[in-house]
Amino acid sequence: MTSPVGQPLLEAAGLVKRYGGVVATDEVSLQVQRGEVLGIIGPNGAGKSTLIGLLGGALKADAGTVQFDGADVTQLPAAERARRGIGRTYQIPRPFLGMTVRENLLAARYSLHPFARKADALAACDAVLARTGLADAADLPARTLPLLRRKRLEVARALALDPKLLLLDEVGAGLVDAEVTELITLIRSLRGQVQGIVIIEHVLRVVRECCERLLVINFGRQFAEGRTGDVLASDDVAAVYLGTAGASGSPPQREVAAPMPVAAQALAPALAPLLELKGVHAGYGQARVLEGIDLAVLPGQTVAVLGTNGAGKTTLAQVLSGAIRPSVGQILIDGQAVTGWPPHRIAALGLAQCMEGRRIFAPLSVEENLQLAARRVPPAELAERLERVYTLFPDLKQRRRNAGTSMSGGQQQMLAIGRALMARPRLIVFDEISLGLAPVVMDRLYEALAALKRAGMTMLVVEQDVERALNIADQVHVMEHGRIALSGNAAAVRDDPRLRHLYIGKAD
Amino acid sequence: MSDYALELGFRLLLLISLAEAWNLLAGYGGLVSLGTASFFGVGAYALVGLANQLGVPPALAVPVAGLAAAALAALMSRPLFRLRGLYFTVGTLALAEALRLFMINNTAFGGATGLFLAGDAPSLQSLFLMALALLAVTTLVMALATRSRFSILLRAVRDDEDAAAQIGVRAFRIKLLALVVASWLTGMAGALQALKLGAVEPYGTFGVQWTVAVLSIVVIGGQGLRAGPVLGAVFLVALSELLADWPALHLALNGLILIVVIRFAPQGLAGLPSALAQRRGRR
Amino acid sequence: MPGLELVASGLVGGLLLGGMLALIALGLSIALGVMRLVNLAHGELLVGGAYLGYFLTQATGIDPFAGLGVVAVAMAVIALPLHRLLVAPLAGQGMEAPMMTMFGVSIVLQNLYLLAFRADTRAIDTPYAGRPLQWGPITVPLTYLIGFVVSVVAVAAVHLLVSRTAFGRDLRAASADPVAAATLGVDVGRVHALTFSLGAACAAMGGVLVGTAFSFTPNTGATWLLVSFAVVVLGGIGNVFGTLVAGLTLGVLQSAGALVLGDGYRDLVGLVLFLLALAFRPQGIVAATAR
Amino acid sequence: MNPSSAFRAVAVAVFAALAAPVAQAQAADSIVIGASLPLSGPLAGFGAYQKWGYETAVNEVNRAGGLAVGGKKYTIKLVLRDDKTDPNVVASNTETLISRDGALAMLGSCTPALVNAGALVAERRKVPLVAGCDPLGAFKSVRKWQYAWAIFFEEGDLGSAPFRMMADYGLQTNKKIAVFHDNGPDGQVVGGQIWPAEAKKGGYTITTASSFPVDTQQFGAMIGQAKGAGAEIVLADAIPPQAITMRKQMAAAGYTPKLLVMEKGAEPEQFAQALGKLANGVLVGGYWDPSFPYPGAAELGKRFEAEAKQTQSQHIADSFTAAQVLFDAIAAAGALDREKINAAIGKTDKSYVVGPVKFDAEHASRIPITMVQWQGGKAVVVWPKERANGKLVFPLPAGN
Repeated sequence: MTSPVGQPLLEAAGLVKRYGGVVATDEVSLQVQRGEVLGIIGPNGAGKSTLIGLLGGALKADAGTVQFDGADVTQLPAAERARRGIGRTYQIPRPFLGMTVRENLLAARYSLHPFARKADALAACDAVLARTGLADAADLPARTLPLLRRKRLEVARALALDPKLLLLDEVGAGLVDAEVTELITLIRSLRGQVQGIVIIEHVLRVVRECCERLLVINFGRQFAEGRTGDVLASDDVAAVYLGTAGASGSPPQREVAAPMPVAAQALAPALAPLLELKGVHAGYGQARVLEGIDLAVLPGQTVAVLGTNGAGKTTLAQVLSGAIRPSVGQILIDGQAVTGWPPHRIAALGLAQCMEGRRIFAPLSVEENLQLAARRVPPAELAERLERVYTLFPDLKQRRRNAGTSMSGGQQQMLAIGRALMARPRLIVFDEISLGLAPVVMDRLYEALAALKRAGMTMLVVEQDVERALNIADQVHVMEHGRIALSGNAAAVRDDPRLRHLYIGKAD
Repeated sequence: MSDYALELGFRLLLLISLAEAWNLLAGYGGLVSLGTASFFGVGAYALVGLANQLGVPPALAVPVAGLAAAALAALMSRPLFRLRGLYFTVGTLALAEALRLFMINNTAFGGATGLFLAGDAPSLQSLFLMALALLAVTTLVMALATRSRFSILLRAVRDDEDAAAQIGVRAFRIKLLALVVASWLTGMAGALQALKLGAVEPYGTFGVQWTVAVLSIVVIGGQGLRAGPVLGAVFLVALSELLADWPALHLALNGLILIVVIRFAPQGLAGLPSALAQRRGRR
Repeated sequence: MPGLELVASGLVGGLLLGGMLALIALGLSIALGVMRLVNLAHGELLVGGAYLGYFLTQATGIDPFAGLGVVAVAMAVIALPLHRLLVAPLAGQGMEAPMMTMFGVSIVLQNLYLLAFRADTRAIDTPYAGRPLQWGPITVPLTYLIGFVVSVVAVAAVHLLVSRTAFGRDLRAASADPVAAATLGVDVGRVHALTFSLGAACAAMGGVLVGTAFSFTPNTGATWLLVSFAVVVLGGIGNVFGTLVAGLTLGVLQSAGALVLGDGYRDLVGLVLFLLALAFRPQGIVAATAR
Repeated sequence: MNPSSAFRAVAVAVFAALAAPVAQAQAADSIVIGASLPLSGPLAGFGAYQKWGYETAVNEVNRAGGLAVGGKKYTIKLVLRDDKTDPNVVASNTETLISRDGALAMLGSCTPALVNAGALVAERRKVPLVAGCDPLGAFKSVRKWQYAWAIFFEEGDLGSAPFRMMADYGLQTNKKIAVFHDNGPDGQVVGGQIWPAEAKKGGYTITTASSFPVDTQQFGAMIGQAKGAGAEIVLADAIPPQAITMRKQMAAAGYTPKLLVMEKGAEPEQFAQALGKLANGVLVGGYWDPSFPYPGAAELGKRFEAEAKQTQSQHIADSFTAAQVLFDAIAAAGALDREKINAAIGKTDKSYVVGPVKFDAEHASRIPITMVQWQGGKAVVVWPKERANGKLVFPLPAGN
């Protein structure tokens, strides 16, 4: 596409950011020409989000300069950069929870034009809401929006600034293909009014279909840069980022070293379900999320729960953990009703959780995070369990003394899984463990799950990524709007047209 | 109206205004402050100064004295706003305490003896009317602050300061404005009280009891609810009046009732009707 | 300008006092860090400890410092139902409600003390209450030194408890992310209850120190509460080790201020320094990494 | 129902409830006397003594069939309110007592801050108020009083007493003085102005003078300085908690002056109880003792100790007297007329439990000062000679 001559819209030179000893961003330089869409890719923990922070002004660079629209903005705080036209979204959405969706946008308008006519401001906001597909939610409190819509709100809020430059941080993460397509159309349509866009993305389709140029970051350093096609084609890029299997559909099932220990009786599948839900309704305050869920997990079985964002998968997981009390219905473990029990008592029954968003304890070291989950266990046994987890995830052993949150996203996810195992549970609930991870990392995690399955562990896998879930599950439930829309064994569900209808096309 | 009613009315109006000002900071700005006493005290001292040194008439002296408190707020804003959440709360408490100790030790403002209003204090009648005016101003300010576009910016900062900055909100200025306005109101309340007492001294005007009164009012009345401060103030004044006739138990009962109300009316008195309605709904 | 002897004694005295401040503030700090509870009744718990110590020594005639353990345990036991009845039910209702409840508690306690023991000023009497400790140019009250040792030991013990034991692990996890901790099997309610009574026990021990080194009345609590706040914030909320450092620092700084400006400015100096420290080091002088 | 209407309902109800008493105030043949007292808070100790003093005076009158005013007998109804040691509350209490309970006249609270706060209200409402427990200097400094009256000692007398005593007994010291005083109103006057002035007159040198707020608990620095300067005379003015701590820390610093005066703080018995041996030899200015040759003095002391089961304090005398003065004035006025009563108070000239009472042009009546010394847990009057009931211990015993 034709980019007008003159100096670039954004030019960053030699950006450096250190956290204590760790160098998160190391001598990164980049340019965004007017009318250009630049993609930034790289494995988790490569320092992509840090870079966005440096460009948006949320973080102060230790060295380097940022030129925007012909002016040096290196010293300017976030607010001032925003006023000059840099709009930024957060990877984990941060809407103003106490305000309505429209007010979220109005905040941007009014901060920019305090004395604009109210009618104009409202008009501008509603226009943005319309094109981001939030028009119907304009007057809802942001608190009530599910994750997907919050991500949209992020984009909408940034657009309300009518920025010259838009920084999009993982807006595609966790979307199903249908939604990804929408997103791509949205981003493309933005080119008209935004002079430049920087996209950080794992969903390769977005990158491939939106960006002219790509910048690859690894360990905070510039690894490669060039036209999208060339970069994606290059083998060393594939090596660091995609892994060998990432691009092609389903990951292979490589044999992993140590088979996991499992509470004995789980090995011989009995008929009595280990976990059973009967007509469970639940929600937050007034918002109903689960509308009558029936589901059973037999010992040794692996059950997958699929569904688009906002279908209620995570709420289901929280109900199982006891974090949310069902308003109606029953939860039974070994036929015993545990409805309304506090979380720690449910955990004591051998139901472990690998929570969405990892929930690693920052004040605790990696090892302490693991030890925490093993309740009242004699030292010898504790050491043995630790060893088992370390053999499954050697990365953790190296970093056992580090703070849990100091590791990369993938490693933190490993820690979360390991932590669930430490309880020597009879059933583990895996909630969205692949969310926002690079394909290579996902592969490793799912290999670990596969190993567990072979060892006879009972698992309930709540997943976004259909392929991976179908590959591992015996029994599959697909949720839609708080109900189970479709159930059956993996094979049956895979071929079921209704699934196709839910997820158009395959994950890339 | 009997003098007694006027006396009670004055106290009510004063406390309501204080609670509203606090609510502006905490409810809409997310700035939970324990520093009410410091701005109240500065207002009180400023009034005495204005009246004694410059002979400013009360009606004018009160708003001007309020400005002194506002100035203090502006002065302290830099260090205070570096603090977030709990740290801000404790910081404001420390500020109030530091000011009190300063006023006690510094003889320039009469030390612990304090200062006395030269002229006679105005009649209870006119004091009441002034308090009424103060409440009117407060209500007006609150209406502006809660319905205007300013409130949108303020709430944005409250909900997520960083995210607000990312969309161009100059958080510092917004918070500053809120703090200054709230302090102005608080300062005027202090000035009125000084006018009524005809005397100011550190323990009485900079004492933590004012901060505590405001907090109790808001918690008892119900936070973030329009009618909250009013109900809370009425409750508190009524309580202290009705219990005052058993001086021995007075405070202990006061504390006990405080505990009970907080325990069984979590949304405060103003939230009680809806809370009950909900409970009925559940059955 | 005061002479060397005076300065030395002043600063050493301040250091020793600082140690006691650390213990006095510790309870407030952990309650704040772990359960986000602004315990406005902290001062009254402290005074309660002082009364316990007072009557214990009166009744048994044993040395107050020997009785510390008894007082601590007693207060810990008293605190448990207090938490169960008043604090626990308010979980998840924001900061103000529990804070005001504890304020209510402080009023009630103050007046109960008043009704039970009258407004009299009391001090826990020990044969060595007035004995000076000579060491070269330095003269400090013996009680200061004992108090200092006791405090440092107590704070160190709590530090180990938090950083080395399983309970400490649960405690830190619960303070970082209660929901996740519960899901992993931590009984958060129990952790909070124990934290609260641990804090109360520390306050009570501090009270005995205050009662021995100084004096107390039913209303003494407020003064110590405010000092404690300064220490807590300087040390970083919920940071045990930091609390100790902050206590020592504040103690020395206060004495320094007192030497230059006079005792009247002791507390003022402390608070002003504290405000400055806040302004430039919002997370406390000791980085939160030490937690 | 919507919040605002809910509020109105509550408000109306409350005002109804509160307004009720106004009606029945000032019932037929009883006189309402109001008093705001520090029954809780830092000064609760004083409040308790005053409460007893006021109530005893009232009971005496009522037991005698009431107060005869203009040939008619009235029973006296004393309405007390707790002011939490907060001047703001004193003011509103006074306002309420006058307007709601229809108090004919008021009795004062304790300490300048509280008494003055109430007096200013009484002044505005033109209601006579008689107070003890407010040092006259501080009382006079507020304004030219019209309706407020004070019966207490003069800071000047208190301040000069130690010097006069030293002169009378010719005590041998190096004439070096250290002054510690709190910066409360009376502390400022006594420690900040009078002592320095008196020292100058008597040819003493003040080596160190330090002031502190009433909530400090550490005096290391000032004690160190005094010791360093070798002052043999220590004059301190502090409230009991501080005086006790200060005495401990002096001993702990190995500092034993020859003469130690601790105004305010050393006065109540708790001082001696808390300090044990350390209290011995500590001097404090006093203005009353049951042993004094005034009508009813001995009885009052005994009565208190019998009823309150604790040792008497001189505060029972001035509060008791304040009440009696007021009642006599009401009787003398011959009508329940505040102006007349106020005038009658001004004419008071009679000897009461606390000594002769006669108000000067500034509405103040002086009580002479004596020096009291703690000896083996007993407060002994050691000066002036003609009043002394024991011998002065000099120099100050080491204590440990």
